[in-house]
Amino acid sequence: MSQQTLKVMQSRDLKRTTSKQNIGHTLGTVGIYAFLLFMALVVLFPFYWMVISSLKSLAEYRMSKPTFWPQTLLLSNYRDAFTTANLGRLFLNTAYVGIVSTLLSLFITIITAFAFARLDFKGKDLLFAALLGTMMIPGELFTITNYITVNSFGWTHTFTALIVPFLVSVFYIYLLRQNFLQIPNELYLAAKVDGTSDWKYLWKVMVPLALPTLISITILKMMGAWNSYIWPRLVANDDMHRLVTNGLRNAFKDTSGEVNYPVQMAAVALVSAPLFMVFIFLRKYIMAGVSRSGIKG
Amino acid sequence: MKIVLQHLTKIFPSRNKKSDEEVVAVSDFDFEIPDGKLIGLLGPSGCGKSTTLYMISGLQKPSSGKIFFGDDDVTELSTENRGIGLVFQNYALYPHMTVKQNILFPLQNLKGEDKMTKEQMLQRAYEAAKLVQIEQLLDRKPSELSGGQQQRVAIARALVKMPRVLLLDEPLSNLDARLRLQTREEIRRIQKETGITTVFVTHDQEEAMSISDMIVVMKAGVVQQIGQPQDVYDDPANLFVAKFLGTPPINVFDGHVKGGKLYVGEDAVLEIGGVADQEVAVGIRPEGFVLDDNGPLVCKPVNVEVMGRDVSVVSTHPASVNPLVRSIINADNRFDLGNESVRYTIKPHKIFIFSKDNEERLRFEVK
Amino acid sequence: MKKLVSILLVLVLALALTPAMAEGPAYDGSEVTITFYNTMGTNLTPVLEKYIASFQELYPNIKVNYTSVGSYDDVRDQIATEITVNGQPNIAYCYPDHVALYNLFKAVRTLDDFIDSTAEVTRADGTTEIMGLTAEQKADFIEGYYNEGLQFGDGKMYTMPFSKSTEVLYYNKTFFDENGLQVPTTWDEMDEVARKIIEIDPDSTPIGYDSESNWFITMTEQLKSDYTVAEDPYFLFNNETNRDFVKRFREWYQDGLLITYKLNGGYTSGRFVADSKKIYMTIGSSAGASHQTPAAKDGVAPFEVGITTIPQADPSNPRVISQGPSVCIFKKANAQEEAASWLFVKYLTTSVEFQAEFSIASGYVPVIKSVIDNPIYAEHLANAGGYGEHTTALSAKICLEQVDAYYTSPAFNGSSTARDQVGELLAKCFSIPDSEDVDAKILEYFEAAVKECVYSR
Amino acid sequence: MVESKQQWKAWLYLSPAIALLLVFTVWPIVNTVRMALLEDYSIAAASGGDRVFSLGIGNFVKVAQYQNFLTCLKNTALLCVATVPISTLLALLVAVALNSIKPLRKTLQTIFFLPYVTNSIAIGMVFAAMFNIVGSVGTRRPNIVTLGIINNVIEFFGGHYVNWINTGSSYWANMIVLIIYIVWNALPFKILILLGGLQSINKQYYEAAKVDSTPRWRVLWRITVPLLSPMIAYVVITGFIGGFKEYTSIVGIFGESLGPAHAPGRLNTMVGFIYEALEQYHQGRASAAALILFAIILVVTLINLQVSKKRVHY
Repeated sequence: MSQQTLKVMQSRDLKRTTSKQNIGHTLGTVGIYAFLLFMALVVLFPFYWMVISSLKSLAEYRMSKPTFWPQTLLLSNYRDAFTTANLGRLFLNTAYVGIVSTLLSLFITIITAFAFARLDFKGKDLLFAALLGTMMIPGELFTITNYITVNSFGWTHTFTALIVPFLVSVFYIYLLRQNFLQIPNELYLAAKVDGTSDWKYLWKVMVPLALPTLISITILKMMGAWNSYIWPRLVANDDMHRLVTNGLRNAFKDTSGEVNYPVQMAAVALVSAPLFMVFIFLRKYIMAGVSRSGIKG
Repeated sequence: MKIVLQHLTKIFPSRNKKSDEEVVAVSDFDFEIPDGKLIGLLGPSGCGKSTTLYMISGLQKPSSGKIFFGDDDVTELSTENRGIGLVFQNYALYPHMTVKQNILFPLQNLKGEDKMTKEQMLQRAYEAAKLVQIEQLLDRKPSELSGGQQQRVAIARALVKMPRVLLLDEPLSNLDARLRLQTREEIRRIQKETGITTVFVTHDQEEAMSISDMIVVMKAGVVQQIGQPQDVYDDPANLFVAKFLGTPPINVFDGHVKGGKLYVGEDAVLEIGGVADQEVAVGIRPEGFVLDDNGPLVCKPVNVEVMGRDVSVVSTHPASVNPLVRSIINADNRFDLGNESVRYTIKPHKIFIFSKDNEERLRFEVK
Repeated sequence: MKKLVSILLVLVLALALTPAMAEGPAYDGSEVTITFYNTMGTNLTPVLEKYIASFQELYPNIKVNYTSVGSYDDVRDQIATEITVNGQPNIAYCYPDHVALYNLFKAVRTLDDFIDSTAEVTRADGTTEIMGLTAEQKADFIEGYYNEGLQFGDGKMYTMPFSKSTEVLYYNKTFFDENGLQVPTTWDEMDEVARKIIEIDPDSTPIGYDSESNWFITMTEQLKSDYTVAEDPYFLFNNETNRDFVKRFREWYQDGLLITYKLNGGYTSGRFVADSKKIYMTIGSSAGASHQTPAAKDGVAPFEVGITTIPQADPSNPRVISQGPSVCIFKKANAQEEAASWLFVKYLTTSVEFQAEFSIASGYVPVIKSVIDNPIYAEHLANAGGYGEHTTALSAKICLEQVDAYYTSPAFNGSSTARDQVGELLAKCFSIPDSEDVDAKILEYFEAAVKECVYSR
Repeated sequence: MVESKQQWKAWLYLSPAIALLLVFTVWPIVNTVRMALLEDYSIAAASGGDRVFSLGIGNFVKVAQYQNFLTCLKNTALLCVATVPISTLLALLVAVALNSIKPLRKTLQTIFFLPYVTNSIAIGMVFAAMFNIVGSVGTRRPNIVTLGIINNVIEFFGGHYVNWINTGSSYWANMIVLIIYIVWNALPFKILILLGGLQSINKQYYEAAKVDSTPRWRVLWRITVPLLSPMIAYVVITGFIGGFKEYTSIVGIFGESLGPAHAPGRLNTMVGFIYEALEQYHQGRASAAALILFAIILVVTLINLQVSKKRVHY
């Protein structure tokens, strides 16, 4: 550092700098909060809309000028939602499919991502590129072929048909692979020295370290079970296996056969509530993250 | 457990796909590490010392050559089965596990007859922790530890399964100066206590010299010299080794041998025999200078650094390869900076000459 | 003995003649399970369940399952997929366009041989019925609805009407009465009334029309101009008559007399029942009467709803669209399933009680005339009025008054595209601004629409 | 790197995924190619029995001949190019901001999770309520019932209302609304991913930056973004793939007519075309269009991967 700069730094009025710094910091913080609150509002609006819609009467819902606060709070929508649709059964079915498919899917995603992130084998890059390639074809095109396949396996009207075809998600494999790649190589080497097999290293080290990502995947996968519509309707639209969205779409109709959205929204809010609780609970795991300071440098 | 390296060679394929150039990381390393010794692998970064260590650990497979632990050929044995301990440069502690879990981890992986009960494991883990004096930290996460503490945890983890061989990869590089001093003593102590054959890699010659039973100096994949630290220091095989060992470093001058005399620049410093007339590089250890008003080597003083017991005189010399010449003299010698010049005689065993062609040592007789 | 011989002879003859008469298989009492896809919500399924139960009292060996499959389009997509593995249901709600699609798969069972069958089947209670329709039953169907099953180009019967609706004109009766306005019966009268309304209430848009597609197709029927035919060249709607009426109604839109669903950006019913920016006349489905009825405020309805038939081009040749689900029966390897399905369809479509109850619950109208004499239904209709829940009955009543006016248009591969296209076309032409060459633009849009239809085939 | 000769081990790990993919992804793709190459293929006609389809590229020709084919391509590309950077940037800013605050942090995090439990129908409905003008605009005698919230806000600040999505609206107004909608839809997922990624960045880097008195924005660009680059690469690449498959959002705003009433089909995309073809049971045509789309996405993704290889720091 030249003499000149040293002098400049020394001659700074630290007191003034402190107050300036405080102002700058406060402004920055205010800016950050303003931005976050605005974005929160933007993101929250549909949720708000879902809730208030669930409290409107059908007539109010159909009004030309949308109301931002229901003219009359119609709690009876919730009662109707609960009594008309067989919500308990729908919920259990969905929870079963959601949980089983999430667990299996996590397992497959983990071992596949591990192979791509950590193991060396011939044609790895090519295979990975091919995998990415499969994401690029619109899935709607697969529906009929897969339907025929599932049918030939005799899986129609089973939970299997709802779970198995969607166990592999290239989307999630790719996500987890990215995460695995960020785990320092030394940990793997250390585990080797410590006499660990690849398998054990995967479950004892990589999986705990990738927990935030795995929880993100869990959330997305669970929500998938909650929102899926076309495929479940096709393969298992019977009372024993029907999932929430299908059940709700069918249940609430007005006389002319149109969907009674307010009641449907109430039902959606009802079945989403437990899911929301689970997410709130998982949130801290995503946010906690795992500090990487076991690794220096 | 002695470790034998036979013609160990490691060649990495070129990273650049377009060129076929290969990188020879380690070339024909032949060495027997005696049982129970502490060996320092020394060299600048990229010299192949870490690669050698990794080959001993099994994390990298040699391109050719063999490795023996005792009489067993372990070349093809995978890391998990070699029974070694390795301390990584950045410690590689599992960030999601507590100190205790980290230390227990290798024990939990033992198989067959080595398998231990939970109590045994805890006992062993506690002993290992005690050995490195971290027994009060067992329930912390690595992120809650200081660098030195993390380092000890890493050593404890490496030691806990009583490895046949302990390998340390730049174990001190992430520590501050005081801790480094303290820790290297600790490593020495632990090694002596356990008697485990230990190989450690460092680029810091002082570190290597201070605790090793033997050092191996490497450059660009080729072993330059092997020996006890003092022997290597006193009798370097080539200019590289001479330059690499010693603080302050050796002073190198352009010189020549002519008619039985060794010239440093134009100053004839020594009468020698056994070397033909030729241009040479002359290395003089800083402690090889003796103040002498009639000495043959004439330098221009620049600065005097008082180091307590010793005094370091910084001067210039027209033939010096580096800008400054540094000598260390006893503090009893009063030296006045006001002088135009400073004159030295040289201790003959502190002066080395090297061929200009290949930088190999040229041995001479003092006449 | 002689008697016996002659009976035997008749029987043998009858048996020998059966194939020649192409009678459908008779149900022989064997155990079968049939499935019925529909779109019924939970307001309707109890009615269906009740009549499934009573049907099964007659035929205990026929097990009827039903599945509620989302919307009409969902039913179509579901079945079209299932057909590929022969997994289609036995019976399904259908619109003519859907049947046209199933016909590509050759999957729909034609009903003529069942309808004409005179084979007797015995019910559990010991009574008998013939497989087919009796002459009375046949005659009881509202003709326009019944003929919908015949519009697939080959004169064969593919569907049975199940539950129907049409378009009606809802008007603000209070407003009309207060201002002494005449309810229009023709488009010319509507033009006149609308211009009067806009002078009375300049803030209003007098006319609303919910379905652009229906309007276009109905106009071609009323004007007897070409729309589509079930054979090459299929799409005939680009003609001068059609372009002319589109141009005329464009004027209405530009003058602020008219709004449609697409152009309005929302349900026209929302404005019909609103307090400001009102619509005074709106044409929509007869099944949607509840949406066209304003909610009472403090126990007082803001206005009385009037319902009447839609305006006509030629009052002597009234034409209104026939909407609402029909049912079709799918081919199955087991002929007994087909026979049982037919029996069930026949049961639902000819049962006065079912038709009455279902119509009251759904707001649709029954497909057989005799329902009107059913005491429950008669009571329902007697309740017809312009306020609150009574409007549903009123609209049903209006529907039933125009049973002769129903038309259906041909269904074929591409007919659903044509329907979508003409709807879009109408809105597109209406919104051509005055600054452009209106005639040229209309022609251009018509041509593009035909091109799109041809491409879709 | 450990050089493992145990290739079979890798394949063992991969086997469940590969087996399932072969059945439920690869086979349908093969079938797609087959259908695309059979002239005028339709599942309906095929299962009807007697039709035999000859091999050929007629389906591709037919796709290219579609009068609005170029419109579909243009819309698809435009939406992709516009929405991916915007949504990624916004998500990044939100994630970073969320990571940098203390009070309200938990509450805000929870709020950013709510979209996951919001039904998709609700999201569509909100948009209609926000941008939709009810009534007639642009006629001789306009009669507006409501301008929608956004326009109300614009007028509140003294601006002139914009016809966003209704009859007479301009293409660019439509596009802006679509972009906002798509970005909005994509945000929660991206925030989640990036927030997760941020957790794995060592706090020391930030401390170091603070010591060096690095301004916030430079910390963002020089430290956060590079360290987060694997996750950013992920959201960008998957964002592009998703963007090319955009369709449902257009239906969500404009309905099945895929455009304002005066210009239906104006906002159609490649996948919209595929949907239409499927609906009309032209599986051959739909397959051909899907393969064309596939080729386009493949090229873009390869470019993306190439770029990210240079830019991504693991």
